[in-house]
Formats: sequence, C-alpha cells, structure tokens
Amino acid sequence: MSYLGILDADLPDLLKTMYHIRAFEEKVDELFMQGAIHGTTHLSIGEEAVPTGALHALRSDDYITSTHRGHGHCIAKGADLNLMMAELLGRESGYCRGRGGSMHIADVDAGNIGANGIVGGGIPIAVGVGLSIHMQQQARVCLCFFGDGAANEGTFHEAINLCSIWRLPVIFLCENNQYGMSMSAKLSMHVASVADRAIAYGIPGESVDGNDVFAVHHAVWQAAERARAGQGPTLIEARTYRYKGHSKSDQNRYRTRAEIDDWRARDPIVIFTEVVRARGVLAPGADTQVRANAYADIEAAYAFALASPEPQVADLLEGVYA
Amino acid sequence: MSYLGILDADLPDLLKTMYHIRAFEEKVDELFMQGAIHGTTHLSIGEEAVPTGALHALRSDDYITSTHRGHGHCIAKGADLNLMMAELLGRESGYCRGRGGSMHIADVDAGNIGANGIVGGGIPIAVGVGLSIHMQQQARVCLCFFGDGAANEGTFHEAINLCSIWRLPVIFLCENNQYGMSMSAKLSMHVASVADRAIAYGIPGESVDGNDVFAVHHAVWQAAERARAGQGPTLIEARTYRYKGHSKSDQNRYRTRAEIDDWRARDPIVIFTEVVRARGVLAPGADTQVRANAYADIEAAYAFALASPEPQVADLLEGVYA
Amino acid sequence: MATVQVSETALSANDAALTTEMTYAEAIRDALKLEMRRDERIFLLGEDIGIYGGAFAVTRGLFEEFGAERVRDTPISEAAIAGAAIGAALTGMRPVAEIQFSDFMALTMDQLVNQAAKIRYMFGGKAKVPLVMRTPLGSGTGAAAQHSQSLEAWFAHVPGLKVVMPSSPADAKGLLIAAIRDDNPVVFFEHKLLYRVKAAVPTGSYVTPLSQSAVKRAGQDVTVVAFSIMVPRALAAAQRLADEGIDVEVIDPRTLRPLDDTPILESVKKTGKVVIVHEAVGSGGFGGEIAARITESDAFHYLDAPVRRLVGAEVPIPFNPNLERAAVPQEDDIVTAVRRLVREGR
Amino acid sequence: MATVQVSETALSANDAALTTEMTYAEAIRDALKLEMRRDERIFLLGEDIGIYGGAFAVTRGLFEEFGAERVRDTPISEAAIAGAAIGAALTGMRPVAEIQFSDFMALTMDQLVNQAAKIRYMFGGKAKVPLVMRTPLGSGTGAAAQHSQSLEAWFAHVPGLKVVMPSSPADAKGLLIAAIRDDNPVVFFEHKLLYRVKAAVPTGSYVTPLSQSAVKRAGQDVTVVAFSIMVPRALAAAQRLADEGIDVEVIDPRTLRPLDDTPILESVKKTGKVVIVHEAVGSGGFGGEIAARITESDAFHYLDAPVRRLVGAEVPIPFNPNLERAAVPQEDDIVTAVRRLVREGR
Ligand SMILES: Cc1ncc(C[n+]2csc(CCOP(=O)(O)OP(=O)(O)O)c2C)c(N)n1
Ligand SMILES: Cc1ncc(C[n+]2csc(CCOP(=O)(O)OP(=O)(O)O)c2C)c(N)n1
Ligand SMILES: [Mg+2]
Ligand SMILES: [Mg+2]
Repeated sequence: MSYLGILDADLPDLLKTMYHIRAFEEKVDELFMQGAIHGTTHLSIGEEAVPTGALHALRSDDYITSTHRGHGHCIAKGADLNLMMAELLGRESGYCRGRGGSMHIADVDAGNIGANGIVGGGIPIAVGVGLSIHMQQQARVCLCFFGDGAANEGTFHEAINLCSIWRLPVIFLCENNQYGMSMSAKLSMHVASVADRAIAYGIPGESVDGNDVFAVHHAVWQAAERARAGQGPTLIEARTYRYKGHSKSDQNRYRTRAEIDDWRARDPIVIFTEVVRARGVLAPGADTQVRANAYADIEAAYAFALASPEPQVADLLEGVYA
Repeated sequence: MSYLGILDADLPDLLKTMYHIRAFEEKVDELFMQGAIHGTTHLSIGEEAVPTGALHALRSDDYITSTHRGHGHCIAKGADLNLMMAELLGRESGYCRGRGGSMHIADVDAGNIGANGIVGGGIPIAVGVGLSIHMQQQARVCLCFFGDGAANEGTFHEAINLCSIWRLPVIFLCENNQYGMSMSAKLSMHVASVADRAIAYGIPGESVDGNDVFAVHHAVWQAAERARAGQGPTLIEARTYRYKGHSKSDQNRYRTRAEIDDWRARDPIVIFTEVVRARGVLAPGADTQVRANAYADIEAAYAFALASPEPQVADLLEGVYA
Repeated sequence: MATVQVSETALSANDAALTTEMTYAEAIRDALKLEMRRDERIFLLGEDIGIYGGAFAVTRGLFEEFGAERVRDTPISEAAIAGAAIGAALTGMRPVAEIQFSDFMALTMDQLVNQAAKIRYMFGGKAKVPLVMRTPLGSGTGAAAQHSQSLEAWFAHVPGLKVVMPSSPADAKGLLIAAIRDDNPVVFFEHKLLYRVKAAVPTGSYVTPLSQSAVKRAGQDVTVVAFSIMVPRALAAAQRLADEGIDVEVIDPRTLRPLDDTPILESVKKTGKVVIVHEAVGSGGFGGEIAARITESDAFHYLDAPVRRLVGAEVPIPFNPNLERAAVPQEDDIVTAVRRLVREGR
Repeated sequence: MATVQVSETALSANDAALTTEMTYAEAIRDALKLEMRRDERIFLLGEDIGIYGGAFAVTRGLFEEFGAERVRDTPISEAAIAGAAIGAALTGMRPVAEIQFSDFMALTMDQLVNQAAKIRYMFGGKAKVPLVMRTPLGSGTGAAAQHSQSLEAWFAHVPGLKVVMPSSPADAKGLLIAAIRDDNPVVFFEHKLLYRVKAAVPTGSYVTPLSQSAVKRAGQDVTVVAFSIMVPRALAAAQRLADEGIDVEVIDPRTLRPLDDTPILESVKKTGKVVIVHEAVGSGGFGGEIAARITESDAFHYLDAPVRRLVGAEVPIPFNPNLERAAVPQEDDIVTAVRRLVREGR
C-alpha cells in the first residue's frame, strides 16, 4: 500500500527522520545557548519535510551537496548522528575530526559532498558531481540543496546553465524559507518563485509545498527519473520556513510574530503525523514512541560526543595536503 | 517625415555612423595585419546596426557600458575618432593616454563608462550607474552592452536581478553575434534567445533583428521610455554576426563559409542604405559620398594618431591613484 | 537627492578635542554616521545592513536615520555589490559597501581588482573610483575555514587599491573617515575580535591620514611590527616584557598599501631587532613584504639578528577552539618570540 | 567510460632518455596527451579548448584525439568551470581546467580558495581534490591591464593549494605531469611569452617533482632567484655578466607552494648576495616571501649586502609597448641590478 508515491511501510522511518532532525537541532540550539558549542549555527527547525521527502526519493548511492543550514540534509542522507554531534562539539571522532564544525560536515564516500559556508558555493560543485556521474556512466544523480538567497548568486546561474547544456543528472532543490538571512525573498527577486528561473535554462521548474513530505518527494522523484534517463537537470523550489533566527546572532527584527505563527500552524511534522495516523501504519500512540526514540538517539549522540577526545594541538598541520 | 520611428533627416547621420564604424574597424584590421598596432583587437564589422540604432534611441547625456568589442559603441556614442585611433596606437593623445588600448577605451565624463576586457565585467558596473542616476534623481538611462557569451557569466545574473528589484534605469542589450569566441550560442545555452532570460527577473525581454537599425532603435527607445518612467530595466537581444574572426588569433575553425556568406547577404549597411535610398533623403549617389567621407575621416584620424607623441616612460607610475 | 549637498563644516578638526569611550564597532558606526550627515553622496550597500543592522551589528541604527535609499540591503550577490559600488562611484556617488565576511571578498576579486583598482590607470587617469569596501576578517569566533581568513596580502598586492587595517577604536573612526574621503577604492578590514574592544575615541569628525604608520609604543630594544588584532596583543606582550626589562617598540602600519615604511625602518635602525607579527598564513603573507622592505633598505646594516616573522600556521582555520587558537599568534607567542630574539641577537 | 582505466606502463621513466626539440606550448600539450592516454579519468575543460584549440593553441589537436567528452568546451563561466572541476575531482575524476587568462582566475577565487583548497582540511582529511587549473600569466603581449597580470602571490598564500610556474619546455612537461598526478588542487601558471620558446624536451612520460627548486646555473658570486619568464632572462643576464667576471647562480623555485627553500638558502650562504627577480608587482609579491625566508634563516648571517628585489612596477600593466616593457624587469635590468649589488656589497 502506498500513499502519494510513498509506501506505507516507509512512513514510520520518515517520521523518525523528521524527529531526528528536529531533536538534533533543538539539542544544538540548547548547547549553543549554554555556550557548549563554539562558533555559530543555522538551524532547520520547521524545514524538516524538505530533506526528508527529497532524500527518500533518491537511492543511497546518490550524491548531495548541502549548505550552511545542512544538518537536516545530512541526517536525511543517513548520517551517523554520533559523528555529527561529535563534529559540532569539535571532537576528533566527528565527521571532520573537529576541523569543520557545523558548516562543513561532509561524508564524501557516503555521497554527502559537504555542507558549505559559502552561500551558493556548493552549486557549481554539484555540476562537477553530475559531470563525474555522466562521464563514469553511472546511474546516480546529484541533489543540490541551496536557499532562496543563494538563487541570487552568480554561481546559481553559471551552474544551472552548464548542467542544462550538458544535460547532467543534477536536481537543483531550492529551500525557499522566505528569507536570505534578513532579506525577504519577495524583495530579493522580482519573480514569484525561484522555479520561474528554470525557463532561463530551458529546463523543467516546479514549486512545491516544502512542508509536505509527499509533495517534495514526488517532485524530486520525477526529477531523478528524468536525470537518470539522460534528460538533464530540474529546478525545484520547496516553500518552507525556519522557525528560529537565521543564526545565533539573529534578533528577528525583520519578520513578524504573526508570520511565524502562521507557519507554525502548518508544522511539517504535525502534517505528516496526521497522514501517518490516517494510514494506520502505526499502532495508536506509536508515533509518540518514534518521537521519544528520536530524542533519545540525540541524547545518546551527545553522550558519545562528550565522551570523545578533542583533537591534539600537535596535529594542527595534518590533513592540509593529500 | 519619419520611418519606423526615425526621422528621415537623421538617416544620413546614421549612415555616416555605420560607415565610421566599418571604416574604423577595417583600418584597425589593416594596421594589425601590418603589425602597426600592438596587442589584440576585436572587430565589429557586420554588427554596426546595433550600436547605431541603440545610441540613436538615447540622449547624449545617457550612459553606456561597453565590451572588448567596443569600437562601434564608442563611435556611436559620439567619440572623437582621432582620440580613439590615437588610443589604439598607444599615443599620449589617446582617450586613455595610450595606457588602455582597444579594450579599455572610455570617456566617463561624456557618458562612456568604458570598454572592458573582462567578459561580463561591465554588467555589474552598469547597475551602479543606474543606481547613481536613480539616487541623483536624474532622467538619464544606462545602456549596458554585452555579448551572448557574457550572458553565461554569473555577473549577468546578479546584475540584472539587482536592477530588477531596484527598478533601475538600465537597458541590458545583448549583442548576440552567435558566438562567444568559438562557442556557438546554440551550444552555450539551452534557450532559443537570451531575451528568454528576462522572465527569470520579471522584466520585459525582447529579441530583435540586430542587423536592422530600425528594429534595434525601436526596442531600445521603448526600453529607455520605461526606464525614464521608473519602470526599471529591460533585456534586449539583438541578433547579429561578426564577419571577422573573434580576435587576431582566430583561425575560423568553428564556423562555415556558408554561414558567413548567409549573414553577409544581410549586411546591415546594405539594408540600411536601401531604406535611405527608398526614403529619398539623399540625392542619388550621395550615400557613396557619405561612405567616402567616413573613410576619409578615419584616414585623418590615423594621421592624427601617427603625428601624436608616445607616452613618456618616465610617466609610467602616473595616474594609478587619484 | 536632486542636487548633491556637501557640508564642509563638519570637516573642522576642533570637535575632536573631547573623547568618548566606545567600542571599535561603535567607532565605525560613528564614522559612517558623521560622514553620511556631511555628504549626501555617501551611501551604504550590503547584505543585511538595514533593519538587521549588519551581521556584526556595525550599521545598527543607520537604516533608521538614513532610510532604505542610503542604507541599501542587497540580495546575496557579492560581485554585483562591488560592481554597483564601482558604477556609482564612477558617476558621482561615494558608496561604502559592506561584504559580510572578508572571505567572501573572493567573490568580488574581478570587480575589485580587474575593475575598481585598474579603471583610473586604464582610462588614462581620467576617472576616479571613490569607494570603500568594509569587511571583517580574522579568526577566533569558531566560524571555521570559510569565515576566518585574513587575506589582506591579496589586496596589498594590487596597485590602485588602498588597504587599511585599523587596530583600535580611535584609528577605526579616523581611518574610515579618511577612507571615505579618499578618491580611490579602499579596502577597509575590520577585525571581528576587535569589534567589542572599547577605548577613548575623539568626538566629532576627524581624519587619521591613510599611509601613515603609527608608533603605538616607543621602545629601545626590539621592534614589533603588528597590525589589526595583533597590535593589542603586541602591546599586552610589550607590557609583560617591560617587566623583564625588555623595552619593545610597537609599530602599526595601519595602511598596508601604500605602505609608509619609514617609521618601521627608523625603528629597526634604532633597535637592530625586529619581529613581524600577523594573523594571516605566513607564506605569501604581508610579513614577507615588511621583512623585504627592511632587508633591502639600509636598515639591513643595523640588524643584529635575523628578521623574525610570527605568523599564522599553514592551515585553513580549524573549527575546534584549541586548534583555532594554535593556528594564529597569541600574546604568549609574541612574548616568547621577542624574548628569544633578544636573547639570541648577537 | 564505464570503468576507469589507468595504464601504469606509461609511468616508466625509461622513455625519457631521448629528447625532442619542442616549444613550451607543445611540451604542455604533450604532457596532457600522454597523461590522457594513460588515465581515462583525466579530462580537460575550459573555454575554446576544443575545435579552436585554446586561446594560445595549447590544446590544439586534443579534441581531435580525445573527443568532446574529454576535451570539454565550456560557456564563459569561470566560477562554474572551477566548481565543475572540484565536484568531478571529489568523485573520482581528475580534471584539468584551463582558465583562458590568469587574470580571470579572479572569478574563480571563491571556488578555488574557499572550496578546493580547504575541502580536504575542513573535511578532516577525508576527501581529496585532484585537479589542475592551467592558466597563462604575464605581460609582453600588448593585452593591457586586465590580461597581463602575474598574480601568483595570491595563490602561494593559500594552504591547500600547490602553485607551479615552469620556466622551460622540459620543466613544463615534467611538472604538468606531476601536477596531474598530484592528489591536490594545483594552479599551473604558464607564461605567454614562453609558449613559443623551444628547447630539448625528454620524449615520453616523466615526472619533474613538485616542490623541488632547481639550480638553473651554478655560480659563486651572487644568487639570482627567478621563476617563470624571469629564468631565461636571468640566464641570459648571467651569460653577459660572466663576460664581466661575475659568476651568477640562478635558482628557479618552480613550485612556489609548498616552497623548497633549501637550495635558495644554500646558495645565499655560498654567495652572500642575492637578487630576487619577478614580473609581478613588487609590493606583496612573492619576492617578499623569498626575501623573508632568507633573512629569517641562518643564511642571514652570511649576507654581505642587503637583499635586492627586482620586480614589477607598482602599476597596472599599461597598453603602450614602451610603458609595458618598462613595467617589468628585462634582461638589462637584471644585469644592472646584479652588477650594482656586486660592486656595492661590502
Ligand atoms: C557568499 C556568501 N555571502 C554571504 C554569506 C552570509 N550568509 C550566510 S547564510 C546567509 C543567508 C542565506 O540565505 P539562503 O540562501 O536563503 O539560505 P537560508 O539561510 O535561508 O537557509 C548569508 C547572507 C555567506 N555565508 N556566503
Ligand atoms: C571573464 C573572461 N573570460 C574569458 C575571456 C576571453 N574572451 C574574450 S572575448 C570572449 C568571447 C566573448 O563572447 P561574447 O560575450 O559573445 O562577445 P563577442 O566576442 O562575441 O562580441 C572570450 C571568451 C575574457 N576576456 N573574460
Ligand atoms: Mg532562505
Ligand atoms: Mg558573441
């Protein structure tokens, strides 16, 4: 049995992914407040449906490129929560041995080409991944995450154009969370949807409800089919919202409480849970168990990270060159 | 009396402009062949209708930003041919005192913000000119020339987006001469026309016959009206062709003789001359006199340049800082 | 703004007699505010500089005073920000652009280096490009490799640019006013860790001239050349070394291009020993330039020890705080380096 | 290419016994061809490198041999070229990108510096980025300010990058093969005026290791450190100076990062005098780094004259040929500088 293209049997797992993301972000938020994590961070609470739906549409050997707001992408791609949390705490056991932190989590061998601290910085890299897939005649695709703000960087244009002429298997997925830091997407571009820009490259473009796992899944699935069939890239916009500030330093001066409340009323996890309940794939109340397990997993990851050693200062110079 | 928006009385002048451009380019070609000019050059023979029509649609205090293939823009903007030729010969009397050469001719005070050796390099600068006009509440516009190849640079995207949200009085005029150096525009982008990209910025886009002075004039005139009315930028593609190689080193390996001949059969000066004749604004045979005068002007410019001194080596360090 | 208004009254240096305690960030804001009040051609553009007040809150309040026309939030388009500043500067305006982190200057290099820096010369001296690019640099905030670089050496290598790196609130204000009034493209590097440093700053408008190195502490035994965040670290180190009887002279070039090297050479002639300190990666860093200026001049003959550089490690800045600290010179490192040089000097 | 084929046979150094006369451009083409035959993962991308054969004809004939898949013409999108190379390198390919003029590297700085150079370190050493960016630099062709720069110092300042500047056909071939086989991002600067220089080049495949400075001429009296086009100029100058009885040692670092400074230091210890020559603008140029390496090492104690830099003028490269020549060191300038240093040295 399936619903809108997703097997009923997969629904619990997807719910788990969403809770993992939320729980991870909440924990990170808490740790930052406590000063237990260094630097800055960009949380994706409220945006969980996008990576959850998108990655479910792909195969495990497909690639992703991610962004500064990348914890959700990483989790949905199947990352080890322990290694993620260890990275955020700057531990030697982290994905990047504590050298990268929140903005640079990557796991290239597993297909996560990395978060990126440069807005738009990962978009041209996705072209190269697509090219590599094409030249090696693989059946893979590369899913390129980026934000509405990144859609105004020159790299967006150059990269999509290049993929369009070379018909590379890349899916450009814009997480339009309505703001690039403080700037409303309504003010930063003079089009209704980032997907409208697909026309400039002669490729399909689609705008979907980014708080709906099914809608995101469906659009990405179709795009992946096209990509694997040699029909080139697709541009998808997923409309969503971040509940928290842009980063640690945000004072929320540029948006209203009412707007935040409106979006919260359409919470992606709540919406998804309703479907799960309606499909009856979980025993009544079992969804709260999924939730509880997810939060417990994050606590375990935190414990793992805490127990992990810090890098040795003597190793500072290690790993610059291969 | 006027025809397609251009006063009959202006036709002889426009013919003169076209011949000035052609004669200038032919002279430059000859001088390069002789080794009398240093460096490289990019000739616009075959493309004369674009700057001629475009600049006729503007006022003398409007601005332009130009490109590496900028002699025609400069001439149509009303430059002094002597100072141009002197610049190409690297003389102290040249527009840039011999420091710039073909790729950097500029006359900022007169509204020519400069040729540019960087493909796409002038496009963001045009934004700033538009912004300046806007902030100083002037009635001017800025016409930004660029090529089909430049339409794939990131700067194209960033700049047009910025103008679109700020509704700046900038006209983006793409001279689509079918090639970016050796790459066919058909291969470098997956859309039929550069003007299709206007949709990505929510601005008007139009593709016109770039070998037709009237068509170019009309499109630019409309765009200028919109710009002066505070309605923001327009993207225009003018379809044209360069007869000569991309630059000095071109061996023409990427296009066919037949293609070149097809375009030569639609020579912009021939087409325009037919209209001038049909309108009867010149005595029979007077157009050949216009032509002869234009060629003579160029010879005079060459003589001026030759008679001008070279810069002093002792002045090498002068003019870096204001 | 139909006609441009420039009030020259604010140019008087008399107001500068009084001082106020303020942070480096506040001093920069003060400079922007005073200059914008004086000259309507000056405007700001950059990402999140309006309502948000800037990623480091430097422009906070300016949007409220000067409005959206003169405090322009831009999309995330660094090359276009730079280009817009250039085009505006060429046609009568005086833009001050903010690039949110100096690492993103990498996206503006063509506009800044191939356009802004060269336009005047390429155009035969017939145009000017009066713009300022303000941008924060440096590590120490846990922002890792793409948000912590010190790339001033790139810009200091480019004729046509001026490069300013203030190390104190008072310098930040006076140098920024000078940069805004300068008719050339100026890259103005602010250090993130300095933003909250507080000190006395002269009230009102004043200019600290560009290309004037400052002796931040006079001393007889050894010269320390330092800029940006390394100046306060060097001064703190000098204080400690004084207790050991080592008298350190600290010179802050403040402007790296065009560099005023005379005070550095004079100091080295006096002390015979020099340590050059910067946060940027050593190889290819500006310390090499300073060292070469010394050893190609007659100061060479006064040196009684090798020229010492104390500089950033040859790594991208790591995230982990211990590694991050170890990657750049700290106060202790300066103390150790000076001590060793003095002991070893023949 | 479904499965990647790497033939190791071509790795044998035996073929290198014979030599052929060829130009620097041909030597580079030969390296590309041999490597592409050996390893299917290697491919080229860049503007006009296919049918056109490259702006400087370096890739001519490769499109015909390897086809459009492996010799990829790109649109004019430098940042995307760099990004495409990075993404491909991260996932099993070995791209060699061409940027048509090194001035346009300014458009790739974010991808190259913030991405390629840092990825390995930021990712905890768990990824590699084996790519080469080939690009021509230098003046002398009348192409003026935006097509004539020598910006190698920018790249030499970036940990994670390797920076190579061959000065002869044989070095160009061996170093390019080494660069292609290297698992790091390598920026490979070719000098436009060297493209037509002809010399004997070993036949077949061979590697000239990166980070090995070469003594291009042994001498006793004075050390000249030069790279790229300045090496043949220095050698010609040395020849003339030999007639005057001045015995010049010419050292070519060849790789600026990571720099092998030992031969330079050894040479200075022997001669006690050094002239560093480069085309790039002096201030902030790599000559400062070399000078600093010398004067912070024990070679300092062997110096019997100030360290001399003979470098590009502090201007954008002008168009006029006389000005253009005057803006960078010529053979005569090297002769004069060495002569003066030898006479003045105490
Ligand atoms: C090139 C660059 N410019 C600016 C920044 C600073 N910055 C970090 S995230 C951000 C907003 C990005 O907006 P968007 O792409 O919509 O992603 P979101 O943060 O909304 O997920 C900005 C301006 C950056 N990291 N990189
Ligand atoms: C940034 C940059 N990339 C590449 C070049 C080299 N180049 C000069 S002109 C040119 C082709 C430009 O094509 P287009 O924009 O269509 O203008 P056209 O030459 O056809 O007039 C190229 C690749 C350059 N000058 N600048
Ligand atoms: Mg966003
Ligand atoms: Mg073209």
